[in-house]
Amino acid sequence: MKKNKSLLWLFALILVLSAFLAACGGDDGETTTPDPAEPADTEETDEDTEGAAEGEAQAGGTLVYGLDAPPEGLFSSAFYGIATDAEVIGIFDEPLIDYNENLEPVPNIASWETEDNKAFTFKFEEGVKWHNGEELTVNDWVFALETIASPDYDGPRYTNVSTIEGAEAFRAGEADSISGIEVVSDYEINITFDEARVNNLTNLWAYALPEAAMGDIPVAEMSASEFVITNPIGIGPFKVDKIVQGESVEFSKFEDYWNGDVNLDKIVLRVVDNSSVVGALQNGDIDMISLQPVSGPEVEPLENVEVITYPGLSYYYVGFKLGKFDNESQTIVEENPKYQNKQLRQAMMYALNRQEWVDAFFFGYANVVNAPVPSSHWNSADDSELNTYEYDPEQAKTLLDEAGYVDQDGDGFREDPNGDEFVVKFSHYATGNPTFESRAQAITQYFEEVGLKSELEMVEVNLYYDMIEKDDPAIETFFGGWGTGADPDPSGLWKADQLWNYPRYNNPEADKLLDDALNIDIVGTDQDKRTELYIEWQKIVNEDLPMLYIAELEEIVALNNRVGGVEYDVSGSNSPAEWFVTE
Amino acid sequence: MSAKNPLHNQTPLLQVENLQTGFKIDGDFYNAVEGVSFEVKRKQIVGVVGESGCGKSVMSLSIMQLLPPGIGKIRGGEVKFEGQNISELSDKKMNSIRGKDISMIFQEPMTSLNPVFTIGYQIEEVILNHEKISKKEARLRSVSLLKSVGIPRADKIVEEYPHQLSGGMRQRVMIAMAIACQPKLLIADEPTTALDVTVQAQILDLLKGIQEANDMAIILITHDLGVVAEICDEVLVMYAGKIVERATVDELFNNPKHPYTDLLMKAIPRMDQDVEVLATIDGLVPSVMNMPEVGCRFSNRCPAAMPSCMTVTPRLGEVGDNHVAACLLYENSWPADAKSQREGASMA
Amino acid sequence: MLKYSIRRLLGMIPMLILISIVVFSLAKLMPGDSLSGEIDPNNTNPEYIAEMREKLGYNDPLPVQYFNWITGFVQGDFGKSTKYKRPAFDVIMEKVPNTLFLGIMSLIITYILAFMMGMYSGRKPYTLGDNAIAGINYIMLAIPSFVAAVFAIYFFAFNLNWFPFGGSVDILVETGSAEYYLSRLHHVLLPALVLGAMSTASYTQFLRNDIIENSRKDFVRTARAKGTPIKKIYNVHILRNSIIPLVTFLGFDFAALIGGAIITETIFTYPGIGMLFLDSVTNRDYPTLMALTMLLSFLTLAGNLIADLLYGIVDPRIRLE
Amino acid sequence: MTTRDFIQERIDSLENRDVLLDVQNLKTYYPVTGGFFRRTIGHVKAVDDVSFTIRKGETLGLVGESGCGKSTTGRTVLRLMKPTGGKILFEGQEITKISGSKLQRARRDFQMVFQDPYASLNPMQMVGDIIAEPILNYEKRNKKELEQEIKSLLTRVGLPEAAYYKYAHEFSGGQRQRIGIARALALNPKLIVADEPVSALDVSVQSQVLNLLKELQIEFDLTYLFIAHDLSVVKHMSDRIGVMYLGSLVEVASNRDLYKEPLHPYTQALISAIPEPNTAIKKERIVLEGDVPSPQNPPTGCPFHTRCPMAMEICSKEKPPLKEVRPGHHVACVLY
Repeated sequence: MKKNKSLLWLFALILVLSAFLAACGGDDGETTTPDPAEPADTEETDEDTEGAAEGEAQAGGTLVYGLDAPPEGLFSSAFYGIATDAEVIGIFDEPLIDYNENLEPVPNIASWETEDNKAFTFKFEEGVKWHNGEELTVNDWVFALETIASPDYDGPRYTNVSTIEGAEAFRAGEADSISGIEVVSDYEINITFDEARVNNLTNLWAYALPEAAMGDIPVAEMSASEFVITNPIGIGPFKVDKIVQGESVEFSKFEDYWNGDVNLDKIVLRVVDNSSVVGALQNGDIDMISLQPVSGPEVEPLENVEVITYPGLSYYYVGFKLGKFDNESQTIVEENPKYQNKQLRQAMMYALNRQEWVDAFFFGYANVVNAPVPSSHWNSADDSELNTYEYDPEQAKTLLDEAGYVDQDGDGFREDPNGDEFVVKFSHYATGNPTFESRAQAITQYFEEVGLKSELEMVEVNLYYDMIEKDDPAIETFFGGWGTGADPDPSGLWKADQLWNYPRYNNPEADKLLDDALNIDIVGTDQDKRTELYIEWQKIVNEDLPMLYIAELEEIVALNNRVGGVEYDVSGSNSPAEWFVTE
Repeated sequence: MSAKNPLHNQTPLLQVENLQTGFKIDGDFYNAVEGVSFEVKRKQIVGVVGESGCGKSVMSLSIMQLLPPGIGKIRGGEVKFEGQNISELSDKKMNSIRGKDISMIFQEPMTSLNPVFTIGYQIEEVILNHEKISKKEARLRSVSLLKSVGIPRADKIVEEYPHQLSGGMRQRVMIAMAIACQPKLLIADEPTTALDVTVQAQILDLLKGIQEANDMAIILITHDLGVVAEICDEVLVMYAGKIVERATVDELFNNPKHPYTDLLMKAIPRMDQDVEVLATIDGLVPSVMNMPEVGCRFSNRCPAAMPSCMTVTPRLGEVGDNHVAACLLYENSWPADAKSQREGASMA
Repeated sequence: MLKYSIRRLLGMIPMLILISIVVFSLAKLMPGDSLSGEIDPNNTNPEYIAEMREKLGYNDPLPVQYFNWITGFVQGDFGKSTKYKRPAFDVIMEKVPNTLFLGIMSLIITYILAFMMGMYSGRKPYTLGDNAIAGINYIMLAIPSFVAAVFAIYFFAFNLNWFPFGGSVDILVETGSAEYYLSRLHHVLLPALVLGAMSTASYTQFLRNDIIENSRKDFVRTARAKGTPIKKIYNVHILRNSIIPLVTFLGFDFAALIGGAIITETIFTYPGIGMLFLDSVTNRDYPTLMALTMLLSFLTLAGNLIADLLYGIVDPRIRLE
Repeated sequence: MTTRDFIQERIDSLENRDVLLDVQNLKTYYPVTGGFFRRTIGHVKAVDDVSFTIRKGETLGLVGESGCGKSTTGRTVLRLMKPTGGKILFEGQEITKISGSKLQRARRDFQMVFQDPYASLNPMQMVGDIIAEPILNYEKRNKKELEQEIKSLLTRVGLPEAAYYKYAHEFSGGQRQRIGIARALALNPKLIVADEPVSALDVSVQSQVLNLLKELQIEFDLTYLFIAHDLSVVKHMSDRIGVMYLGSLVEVASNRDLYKEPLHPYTQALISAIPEPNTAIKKERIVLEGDVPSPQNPPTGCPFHTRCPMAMEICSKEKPPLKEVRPGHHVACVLY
């Protein structure tokens, strides 16, 4: 029994130890409250009091910022690949040019002038400091642009500099510098593009890299360097103190921040698994976090947490494979006959009860859309100008009858006009998420209700996009989603010569409208004229339906009531400098 | 008993009186040993013979209280060691007797030693269980014990493990362990059955030598009548949980009385005799769950069985000098009191 | 023993080569290649893609590709993680200490729990206590690990506030201080408990049955005949024998723990090998994935070797010269 | 006719019969692996140069202590194991190297009775099927006829006909051994190798089985190779006895000669070590020292010289051959 007893003791010791540690944890929690001995800078307050906390902004305190997926750890604007890394970067770095709630560029550190949308002059704020104490100059921007344009660059941003005059030559190694960049002074720079475009500015890479710190690192090794992985440097209101790879980042207030006061002392960023988000919010372990729609209904009842939504930039659709893309010639080379009938596609649109579906699977955190331009974009067409395809199964049936899709053998399902069996083969990607299958099934259900026999296939997600991209014949109709950026131009996803035009939609008339909207000779600098062209284009794709537009998502954020000063619009949150916590 | 017996005047070392040991089978207890009584005197070697299932091993385990817990249980009778009833002692008190006053060796010397401890450790354990001496002293003792049981290189062997030794060596180790505390009684349960005949001879010699040197009594349990003839003073023959015959060894071999004993001896092929056809005992031992309540338990196989054998339970009665047997063939020679007891029993 | 170890290690080489061929072939057979990570996704120019394919050696014959990979591998160059843009070796090594710590802690917890319960059950089989332990064990075995993890977080972390709900360390404590190590221990306990509880059932029941079996062995009877107290018989004579088969488990556990940690690590956001593995699968980070698979294969083989060596230590019967 | 006369008559009659089994210089080695690459580094010489003959209807006993190679000899003779060297002639035909269907056909004539009757009977099979199996391996038979035949066989070995439908676990040890004997008899073999057929049985049952084997021998004119460690049993059963020690035959003689006048020091020690159930005999025991050496590393010269009380210098150098020193009495010892 002696041995038994000692084991028992060991176990008891562990229990006691853990209780002790738990108490320690509690102490740690308390240290996050402002130290009363420290003078609080409460006089200077921000007028902006949107956000959860009521009352005046307070200085000091620590805010715990949650992330529901671990960052990859590429904490540099020039190198990151996923949104979670971007969230981290957003806390310690700032763009030179910002976007407003209409996704129009507005000056931040850099302001600009242009005559012709080809040559731009940028002027920088003076006295902006990097976290390492160096001053930000236009040379840091040049350094960033040349890094990205370098042939050794292994990040994904080259398209954002390729339009600068001489970038191609620089990348090819034919030039030592990019000819389109001309440094005027430390605070002034001229950038010339290879041609005039309406979206040259929005496309341009607008983040600097600290040349003083990173200048000696060969570009090929930069993404693995300490300034990306362990010790990133930015110009934002908070600087990175410490990174625990894959789980947390500690930020502290950057005293030399250029743009006014910073309220918080610290921000601690923690990765929280989805399964723990609700509990962590309820317990006050995290103060703010972006939520998955499924968590929304669970978080909303919490008394200490407020749920905020704002428009997002992504939409879901059901696509039809209308053709086959040839990667060599960059053209659509074949037509798939099965879904060429527009009436069939429209009937399928009428068959979908999109509102019901959105409510069921996105808990109301999404809106039905009728065209592929998110409603937050300035060039989005209003529903009044489009066919809204309200749920109407009778209309769907009528259209199918008209198109010749009728039930000829009396099995309850329609045959195609030739009398052959017609089955809607619908594919959806599969991850570990169990709701995907049920939401996909719901869609096939709608089709079956109007007499279209449907089959669902769940495909592993990596394989899925590979099959779609390669026009695998197994994919006939497919569920998909796109997230768009600040640039409202849909060309990359829609023109006939684009790989990512997954439905292989080929309408020269529509393509021309997209080209015209970017053609400075046609639209000049007149945004209204562009809007008109884009609306025209949206009317066409709303009528043609190469994909069935389903919904655009809302972004959902949970905020603890003690947090204030946080604002969101479609471009994301306001500067973390304005955030504060109250007790 | 007769006063002629030279052992008669000694105080018995061990007295087993009407021992009944049960085993649990499917929730019920069945007696594997039924009313066994005998004595072992100091320095005496008592052999217990019988075929498998006759209860001889269960009886020895009962004396040591080593019956499998929860399964085997002493259900009646007494075991007196030096006059003290040890059948009701607590496990803790028994532990101070086991290995010290009474020790035991078993049939399978391979499995009876713990494979993961050294020979030295296992011998020292018994010493340290009973004596307050240092480990170092215990180690020295175990080396000299191993030497005394004829193990060469004893100082090396103490560091070795059981699997490194031959069967005979292991049995010597078991004996060394059993005699470590100079017990007064050694119970040897089939100590040579698993050994080769030349090794068996060595072990029997060793046991005999130790018995003489240490003034130790031995209960030797075996199925081999040859072994019994070789070293025992007195013999008990068991059949179906009961003692059917008891005699000094010469008396038993020269003058077996019970038909079972007689047949047993004739069934063995012998080196010294040429017999074309061996005696056989037909039929089977009644199973412990179907033991007849009355009558002789051997009656269904006995060539000399009489009708009364099925209805009258024979008791041990004197059939010669230092010789008792439980058989109705000899009931006329029984003393009067035993006879009346028998009649009383059969009436009950 | 040294000779044996060397022979076993040498014997692992052909096995590892075989595994490496399988791993390589599987990686090549998987849909798509990892170009998506290596090539600028915004540049779908076919010339550019072709150029990158050439540069990355995807156009070489497969045996050449394999040879390049394996020679690099042998020299410690596991390739560059396509996702993290860093040497896969660095990425893996960054996570190894966490997983090792979690694995060892969970093993310790498994052993403590299993030994306490197994020894009790083995000594008192078919009693109420034994049945209760068996019941608890089978429940632990039956509950999927993600359910157990979520339950543990809500109960121990959110309700009782005993443990943090995730992460491997509190970022606010100073690295290297005593507090830091306490914090790491504090963070690892809950996931280790969840992970450890999974294998506890099999250990407990195995130990229990082995103890019952051993308690019927002849050497137990011998020990009792020597006057050894029953407690000592159970805790020394029987236990020492029952540990022997448990050692075999250890060999499998070595790699199985890392595999089993995938879900636990994810839910506890405990950055380790398991999470990395899952990550590299979903992101087609083949260099990391292949390196990890090789690492796990090696660990399995090494675990078995260690188990075999331990076997020799705990069981004198198979002690090796 | 006294038993003694009976035996003498039997010996005389056997002298004139044909040799059924002739074993010449039989060797059976097991490889031993070791070293860095697990190469074969030596051999266990389980059977090392053993020669003997058995005449038709005769019983040759093989006796020796565990590990002496007696069972391996039995198995090799039945070609259950491959001999390493030497010759086995069965009815004059060499069966040393045959294999496949040839061996299969030859096996019909020799059967084995095992030590552990329970382990050698399939617990899932009915006794009738167990016995029928060897027959059906060789010939197609009418089911009814076969059943009748097996039932009479069962009766012959002392089991009720109803045993046909039962399973092995329903029988006692002695009855199981009877089943094993019935199975061996089913093919009407010429030679039966009985490997420790009674060592797992109690004395009273043992005598039944031994008696049965003797009766069957006469009835079916069987030839036995009877292997056992118990010299009394072997002596009872055999016409001639071979004594084995460490893979070698050290003495072969008729059972009476062997007991009356054992020549080899090992045989002498073996016989003297047997405890007699007779208190009248007080034997002068020869107690051998030490253990049998490992067959993997046998001593040079005479295998017994390490324990032999009469060992001389020459014994450690040369292995004495088995030679006939008296009529019918062979011994391998330099003393003769």
